[in-house]
Amino acid sequence: MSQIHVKTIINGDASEFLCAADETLLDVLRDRLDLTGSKEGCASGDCGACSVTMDGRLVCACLVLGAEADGTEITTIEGMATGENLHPLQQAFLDHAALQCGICTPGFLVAAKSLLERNPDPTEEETRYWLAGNLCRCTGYDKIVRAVLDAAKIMRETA
Amino acid sequence: MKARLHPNEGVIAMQFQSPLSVEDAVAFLADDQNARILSGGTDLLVRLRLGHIAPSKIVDIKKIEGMRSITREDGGFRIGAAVSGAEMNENHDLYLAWPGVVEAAGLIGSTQIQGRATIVGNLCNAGPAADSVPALVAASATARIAGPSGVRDVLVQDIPIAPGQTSLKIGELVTSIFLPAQPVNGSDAYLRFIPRTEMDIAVVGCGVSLKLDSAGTVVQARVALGAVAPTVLLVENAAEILIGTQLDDDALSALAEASSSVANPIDDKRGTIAFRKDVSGVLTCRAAKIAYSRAKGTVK
Amino acid sequence: MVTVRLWGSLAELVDGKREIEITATNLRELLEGLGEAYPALKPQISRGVSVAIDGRIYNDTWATPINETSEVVLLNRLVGG
Amino acid sequence: MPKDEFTPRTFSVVGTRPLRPDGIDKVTGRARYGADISAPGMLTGMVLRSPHAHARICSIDTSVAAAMPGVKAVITRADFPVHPENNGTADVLDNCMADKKALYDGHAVAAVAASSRRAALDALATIKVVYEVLPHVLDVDEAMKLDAPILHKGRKQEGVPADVSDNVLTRTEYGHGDPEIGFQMADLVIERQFKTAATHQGYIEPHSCLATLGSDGQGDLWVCTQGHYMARNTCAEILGLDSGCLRVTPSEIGGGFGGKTTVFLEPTALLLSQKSGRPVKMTMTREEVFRASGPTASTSIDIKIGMTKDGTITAAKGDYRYQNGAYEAMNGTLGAMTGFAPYDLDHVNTVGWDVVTNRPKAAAYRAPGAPMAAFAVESVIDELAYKLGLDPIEVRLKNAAREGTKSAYGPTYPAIGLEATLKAAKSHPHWSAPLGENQGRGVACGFWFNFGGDTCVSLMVNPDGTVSLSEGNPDIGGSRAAMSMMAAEELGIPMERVRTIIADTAALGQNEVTDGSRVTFAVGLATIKAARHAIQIMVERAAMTWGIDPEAVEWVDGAAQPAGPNAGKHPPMSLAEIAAIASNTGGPISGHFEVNAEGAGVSFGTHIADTEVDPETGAVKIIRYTVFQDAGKAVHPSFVEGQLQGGAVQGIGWALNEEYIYGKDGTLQNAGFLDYRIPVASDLPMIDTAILEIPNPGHPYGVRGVGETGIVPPLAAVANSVSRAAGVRMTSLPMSPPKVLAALKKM
Repeated sequence: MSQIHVKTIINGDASEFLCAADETLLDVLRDRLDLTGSKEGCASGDCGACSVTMDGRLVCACLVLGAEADGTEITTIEGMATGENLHPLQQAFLDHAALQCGICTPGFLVAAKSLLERNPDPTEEETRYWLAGNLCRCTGYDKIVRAVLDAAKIMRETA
Repeated sequence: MKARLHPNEGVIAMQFQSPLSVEDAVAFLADDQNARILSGGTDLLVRLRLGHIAPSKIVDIKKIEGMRSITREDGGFRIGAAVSGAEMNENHDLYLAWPGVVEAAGLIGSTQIQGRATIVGNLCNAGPAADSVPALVAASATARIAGPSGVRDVLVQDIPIAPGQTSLKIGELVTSIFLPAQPVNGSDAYLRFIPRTEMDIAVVGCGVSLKLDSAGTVVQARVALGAVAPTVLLVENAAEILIGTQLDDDALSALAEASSSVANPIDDKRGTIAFRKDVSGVLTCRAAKIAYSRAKGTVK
Repeated sequence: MVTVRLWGSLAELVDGKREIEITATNLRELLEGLGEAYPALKPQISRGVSVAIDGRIYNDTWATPINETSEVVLLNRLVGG
Repeated sequence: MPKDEFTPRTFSVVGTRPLRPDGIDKVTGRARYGADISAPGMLTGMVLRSPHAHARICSIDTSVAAAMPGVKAVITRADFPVHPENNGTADVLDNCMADKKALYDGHAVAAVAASSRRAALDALATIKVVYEVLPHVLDVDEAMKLDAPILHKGRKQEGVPADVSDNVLTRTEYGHGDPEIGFQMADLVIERQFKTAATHQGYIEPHSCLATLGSDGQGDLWVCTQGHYMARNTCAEILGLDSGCLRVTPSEIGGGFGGKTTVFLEPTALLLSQKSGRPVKMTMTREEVFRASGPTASTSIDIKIGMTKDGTITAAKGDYRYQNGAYEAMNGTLGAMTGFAPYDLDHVNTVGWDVVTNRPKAAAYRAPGAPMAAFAVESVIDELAYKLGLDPIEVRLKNAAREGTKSAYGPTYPAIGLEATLKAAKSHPHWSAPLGENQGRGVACGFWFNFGGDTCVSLMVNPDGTVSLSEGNPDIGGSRAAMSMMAAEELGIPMERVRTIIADTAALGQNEVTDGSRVTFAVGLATIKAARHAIQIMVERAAMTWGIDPEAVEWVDGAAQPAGPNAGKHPPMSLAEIAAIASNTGGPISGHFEVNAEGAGVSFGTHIADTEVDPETGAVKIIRYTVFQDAGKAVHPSFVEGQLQGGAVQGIGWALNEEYIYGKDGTLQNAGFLDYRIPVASDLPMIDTAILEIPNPGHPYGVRGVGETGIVPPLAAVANSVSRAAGVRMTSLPMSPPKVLAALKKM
């Protein structure tokens, strides 16, 4: 069984691995690189719990093959805080109690960060449509949207 | 679960190739009917994981020169087979010329799916409810096919022939989609019906492209429906109904009637026959009105 | 003596009586007394019941006091989700 | 037993909104859920599932699979060592691994453990099962007919009439008075039939566990569950183990809502581990979660209510027919008990039926059985109010149950909060806000019992004056924060100095599952008592150092201080000071409390929903939504709001788009999040909440459980809103666009 040698940069660190052709990037992150922050909720791109960015583009890690990641730059939830300083979105989710069970939280945080990088001042509707691919069953989305809008304001003020 | 057993070595491991040229891609595909083309992967990987397909080889076309570019050509646009919906939505000129096609591409899945999914993948997956296909057909788009016997251009509506089946032969792949120049005083629109506001497969989809004269009267019209037949459906008499009108109520009710009657849907987990036929008419009129107001906006 | 109210379908097992008398000063004596006085109720009691005493629901605590004037109502064993 | 009576008081920590102490792990991706850990030598376990809805299993040949490279263990039902006497556990085992018959599409029939997922999948593909396909039944009314295909023989309980099939396991009747008399007194009587589809809890984390079991019966299980003590006891009974030898550690849990209050994979994973001699990880795919975990019942309900012109309900009758999948459950009984619970009725009769069908074994789903019953009852009350030209909230206020009301299910209510929620709703700006075209407003009430159950808490005072609190109930919605707050309130120290963890089954006594909205109530009660126990010890230690009688020492603001005439002048000793000399004054200090908590209060809610219906397509959009619910005392208001918002949105999904869709062949057609449509962020407005605090007499702080009531009113609130917006009464859920458009066209 010949495996594929892949070279990437994950959360700023060089990362090399071998993977089978049918192994997804999510399988690689979780089972080979111990980055279990990205979660598998469906393995069909319908829940967003495995959201990562690849070369700056928000994607589902379960719908990307490990082999496709060769030569790309990946960021996951584990790369969102810098040292002990939480990203404003991470702090806002805590401040607003925007999580209960928390299984969807990593996906929401990565997706919201990607939104604010493109649109620093989103409306509530723009935020809800951008995050429509991230399913949450505990919160009813109210506090999540409030947290993202609040973090956006803080980031605009401190930018 | 299909498991392809090798006589003595257990399951054959799937291969992964990422060719740098169309010729190499064609070569990889030509000798293996179990090979699958990978562009965005948002359909292919779902079916792979569910075990509905067990390809011998995946051919990733994203490293082939030109596959990821949008270029101007004869006043229109040539969109590479690996251009994602998100990239199409970020191309302002493309949106100005063909807002309907760009909208359709932008409706495929969530933001995360938009980052990968391509209109060529959407077309070649040959799903009856594919969002981009009705808009492309209304826009008279063509697909460039490369294969062992060279390159040819085909109307988009001739690609899907049955659910999950295309007219492509072994070793052939679509390398790009060509959108003709948007005629002066012309525009288009795409609408779909889904039960939620996001994340659903279209229950009905409708693409409309119109060209007006300087007085705002329709001179050209194409209407295509999705999810109401095994493949995309052209509403043949739409032109006849709309040409010469300014989308007055009579024209619109005739259009709705034509659209509902040509629709040939099934009952499934997403909608009933009656519902799809009713909503085909409703959506066609709504899309026609948007296309008309956009086209009117461009009248010089 | 304590008056125990049975739910409709349980009453059908004791020839339609919706209220029956039992000598009991706590939950244990009540449950055991019911089974002895009305054997037809034994299957349901062994499957488990909840007992409302003066509006508050008890399941297991044998020592729960019941006095003469308490309102005692038998209920299906309650489960949550 | 002294009552834990509520005594009115003010609070310093309880009622505030501190940050959740376990939050940082969750926002950084460090939190460990069921599938997030692995072990050296670990194998992957996969299950072979029946493709038939109903079939006799004639033979299973696993020989090819067993010989394949990488396959370390293969099991079928024959490998399970024990047949449990307890009916409930026997059903759980049969559901984990079919015996003679496969009872639904997705029912487990075999399992393998192999070195990789790929190897396990390939091995499954070689297992040959010979089935004798039998006729199947999916609909509750069909399953009750005498000629229906029968799943089990001899499971009919006493009181079930002979004119219904053996699929009908229980019939339960509640009520008082004589409705026939009541109907004569009514000016208007409305009788309607309602149908609701089966729905799923929809937790985003699929079931997952990592099991290690030695040949000596010593085992470890890491699992996402709502009750690791339940998992331990059930697995031990199924595998014939001593439960004390099986230690179960709860992972963080990615949502449950009642769906993780039982076991699906765990006994199989443990047995595969024992047979292979290696740890085995099993994780369900999303498709398996839908086909073979525990959705809720689908229902067929008839409601008849009589009302006078001035809005008084004179009589109410309900027949609640629920199918609970292939095994026994009591959703129908609970529906029958809760449907009319909000109302003060002279003449009421309700019958609940629980029926089996060829569908997965129903598990609880947040106030199990109640949302469907409320949909039916609140719809008829809304229609009566509409036709009599009465305000729907006034009608509910006129008939609302209060303290002293004889409830529809029997007991007389103590102090309850329904009236308060209705009055709050009536005076809220939402109720009088203007509505646009094609828009409608619906209101509905809901009720749920709460309960206590076995609960253990240990509270350790560490030498540095910090406190470690161990509880035994998995925390989904922030209960660890609530426990730290209640402990801090009692001990008089800052909440940050109390860390609460969920201990494994070796560290505490038996704990009831996290369900029934019991945790903040029962574990909170135990936390308060454990803290008071620790305080008693610290008071004795302080008295000892001062050489005075402990009776002359009291605990104020986190310190022991002398009190009373002959106590003498001693500066107060803080918790930290007492902790620092603990080893000098007798040894480590900890407080414990173990109880079977009883006397949980009930929780009522009222919801208002505004919707807009597109008359040309039947699409429904939620425009505005407000929840009013009685929490007794909101320990952490943000998390109480979260329960109300989460319950409301699950209810909205249930009302609009969620349903189990089966094909003619009895197989599930939409086993994935693409076509099992739970609400997404762009479907919804903000969900406004109003928390009311009518103290529960049975809790020191007046706390009531709030976790479940939130899902009870929304099915009806949305249905009443859509019915008024569309001008046609919708009696079947979900109100998907095809159904709404068809109803509009029929007008």
